[in-house]
Amino acid sequence: MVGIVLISHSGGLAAETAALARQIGGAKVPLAAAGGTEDGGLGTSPDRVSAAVEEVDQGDGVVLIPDLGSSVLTARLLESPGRVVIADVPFVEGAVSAVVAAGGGASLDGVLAAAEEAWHFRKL
Amino acid sequence: MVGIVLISHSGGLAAETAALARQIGGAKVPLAAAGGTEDGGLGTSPDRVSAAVEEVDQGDGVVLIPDLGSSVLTARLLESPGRVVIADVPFVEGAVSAVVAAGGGASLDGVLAAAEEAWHFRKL
Amino acid sequence: MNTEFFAAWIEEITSAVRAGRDHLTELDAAIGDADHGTNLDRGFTAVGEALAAAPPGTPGALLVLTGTTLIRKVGGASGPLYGTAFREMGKAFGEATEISPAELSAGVDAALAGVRRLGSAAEGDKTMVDALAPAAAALSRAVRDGLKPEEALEAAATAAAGGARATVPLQARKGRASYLGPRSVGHEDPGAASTALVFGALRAAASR
Amino acid sequence: MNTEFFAAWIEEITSAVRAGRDHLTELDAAIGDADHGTNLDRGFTAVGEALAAAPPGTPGALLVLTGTTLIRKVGGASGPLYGTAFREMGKAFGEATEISPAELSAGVDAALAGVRRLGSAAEGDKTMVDALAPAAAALSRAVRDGLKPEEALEAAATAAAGGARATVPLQARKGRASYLGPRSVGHEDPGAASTALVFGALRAAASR
Ligand SMILES: Nc1ncnc2c1ncn2[C@@H]1O[C@H](COP(=O)(O)OP(=O)(O)O)[C@@H](O)[C@H]1O
Ligand SMILES: Nc1ncnc2c1ncn2[C@@H]1O[C@H](COP(=O)(O)OP(=O)(O)O)[C@@H](O)[C@H]1O
Ligand SMILES: [Mg+2]
Ligand SMILES: [Mg+2]
Ligand SMILES: [Mg+2]
Ligand SMILES: [Mg+2]
Repeated sequence: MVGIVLISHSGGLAAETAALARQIGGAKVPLAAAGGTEDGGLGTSPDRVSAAVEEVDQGDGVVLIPDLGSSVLTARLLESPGRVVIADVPFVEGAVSAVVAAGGGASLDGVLAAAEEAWHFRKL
Repeated sequence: MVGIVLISHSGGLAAETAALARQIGGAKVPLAAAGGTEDGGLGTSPDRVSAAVEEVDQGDGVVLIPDLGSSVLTARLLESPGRVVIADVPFVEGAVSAVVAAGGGASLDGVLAAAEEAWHFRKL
Repeated sequence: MNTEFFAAWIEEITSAVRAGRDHLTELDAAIGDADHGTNLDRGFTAVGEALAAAPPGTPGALLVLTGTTLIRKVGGASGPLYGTAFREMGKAFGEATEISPAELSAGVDAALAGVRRLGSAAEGDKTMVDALAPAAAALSRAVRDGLKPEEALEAAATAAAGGARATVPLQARKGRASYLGPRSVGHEDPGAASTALVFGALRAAASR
Repeated sequence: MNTEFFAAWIEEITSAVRAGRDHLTELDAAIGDADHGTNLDRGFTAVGEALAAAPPGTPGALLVLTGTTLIRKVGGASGPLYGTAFREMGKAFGEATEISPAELSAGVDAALAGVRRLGSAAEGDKTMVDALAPAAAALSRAVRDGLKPEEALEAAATAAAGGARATVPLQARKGRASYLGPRSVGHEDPGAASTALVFGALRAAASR
C-alpha cells in the first residue's frame, strides 16, 4: 500500500488531520503525521519527516503532503522521483482524498491524482 | 473587523488551524475555533458554532470556514446573507488567507474573496 | 392525526433507532465514520426528554421541537438534515391540531424540500434523499388516489425501504462518503436506511 | 582560502547571527512568524558543536557538514534553504584543500542555484534570493576583473546588503510571507537580511 506523510508546522495540526483522514479513509493505510520541531515547537524537523517516510514505506511509494512554508521545503529535500513524491494539494482535503485512495489500493500515481482532485471538490 | 469561525469535526483540528492562522495573520483578528461535539467527540455542535459566531461578531460580518460533511451543514444552518457567510475553501489554506485579509481590515466580501484565492495558490 | 399521533410516531422512531442503532452504525462504518446509529440514538433520546419536559400542544409545535433538538444534539450531518426535515414539516402544519392525510403529505414534501435545500443532494447521490424522495412521492400519490391512511403510510414506508436498498449500487456524491468515490459503491447509505426506519415508524404509529 | 578560513567564516556568521538575532526575529515578526533569528541562532550553535565534535579536513567537507546540520536543526524554511546553499557550495569545492577566489565564486553560484531549485523563488519574490543573487553576481564580476580577494568579498557583501534593503518595497511571492499579499510590502525580508550578515561575515573572515 502507498504510504502517506502529513507534514505541518504544527504537530497538532498534522496529528489531527491524520486522525480525521484515518477515520474516513480506513485504519489500515500506512499514514504518519510529522509536524512541529523536535522540541515540540512550531516548525519542521527533517529528521522527523524522514523517520516518518521510513515508517510508512511498504515499498509501494510514499506521498508527502505539506501544509505551507518550511513543510514544503522539507518535503522537497526528501523527494525521490517514483518513490517519494510531493502532493501539492489542500492540506486537510487532500489528505482525506489521498488516504482514501491509498486504502483502496491505488498506485503511487493514483494516490497523487486522487489527492489533486481535492482542488476541484466544492463543499456547498 | 470581520470575524472568522473555523468549523471542524475535530476540536483539535479547528484549534490547531486557528493557532497557525493566527500566527501568520496576526493576533488581533476575532477568530474562533468550533470543532467537535459538546462532549469532546468527533462531530459538530451547532450550539458551539453559534456561540463562536456571537463571540467573533464585531458588527462587520462573520465568515464561516467548514472542513467537511456535518461542518458544512452546520454552517449552512447559520448562514445569514450579508452578515454570516460561508467560505467554500480549503480548510487550512483558506483559513490563513481569510485571517490575513481580516487582519488587514478587508470587508466581508474582501475576506471571502481572499479565502477563495486559496484554491488558486500552488505550493511548489 | 392529532398531537398524540405525532408523539406516538416519535416514540416509534426512538424505539426503531434504538433497536437498529448497531446496524446503522455498521452501515456507516463501511462508507462513513461509524456513528450514524449512535448519533440518532443520542438525538432521539434528547428529543424524548425535551418533549417530556415541555409537552407541545400541537403537531406543528411537537415536530418543530423535535427538529430543533435533533439539530442541537445529533452531532453528525444527519442532525441538521433530520432537524430541518422535522422543523419544516412542523412549520407546514402551522397551528392546526388535527392533520389530514393531504396535510401530512404536504408536510413530508416540505421536509424533503428542506433537506434538499440544506444538503444540495439530488436523488441518486446516495443520501437520505434517496429514501425520502420516493416516500414523499408514494404518499402523495396514495392520498391523491384516496387510499386509506394506513394504506397510504404503508406505501410510503415501502417506498422508503426500496429507496434505501436502491442506494447500494450508487456512488456517493454528497457528504463525507463522497470522499470515498468508487469505494462507496456496494454499501447501503446509512441515512437512507434510517429514513426507511422513520417511515416504518409512521406506519407503526398509525396501526397502534 | 583553506579549511581554517572557512571555519573562521562560520564563526563570524555565528557571532553575527547571535548579535543580530533579535533584529532578524523582529523583521520576521512583521511578515512571518517571528522566529528567523532564533532559528538561525539555534542552527549555527548546532553547527559549532558539530564542527568541534568532528573537525572536517577540507573546506568542502566543512561546508557540507555545516549545511547538513542547518537542515536538521533550524526548524524553519531557512533551514533547508541555507542548508542546501552550504551543501552545494561544499560539494562544488570537492576535495580541494585550498580554494581560489574563482572557485569561491563558483561555489556561491552553486549555492544560489541550489536555493533557487529548492525554493523556486525568482529575484523580486522578496526572499533570501534577493540578497544572494546580487552577491553572487558581484563576486563573479569582481573576480573576473581581477580585484584583490578582500575587495571582491567587500563587493559581494555590499551587494548582499543592498539586495536585502531593496526587498522592503517588494510584495512576497514565496514562503509563508506570500500569504500576506500586499501586507508584506514595506518590510525587509528576514532571510535577505540574514544573507547580508552571511556575506558580511565572509568579508570579516578575510580581514582577520
Ligand atoms: N449533503 C447531504 N444531503 C443529504 N444527506 C446527507 C448529506 N450529507 C450526509 N447526508 C446523510 O447523512 C448520513 C450520515 O449521517 P451521520 O453519520 O449521522 O453524519 P456524519 O456523516 O457527519 O458522521 C449519510 O448516510 C447521508 O444519508
Ligand atoms: N521558497 C523560498 N525561496 C527562497 N527563500 C525562502 C523561501 N521561503 C522562505 N524563504 C526565506 O526564508 C525566510 C524565513 O525563514 P524562517 O523564518 O527561518 O522560516 P519560517 O518562514 O519557516 O519561519 C524568509 O524571510 C525568506 O527569505
Ligand atoms: Mg457518520
Ligand atoms: Mg460523524
Ligand atoms: Mg519565520
Ligand atoms: Mg517558523
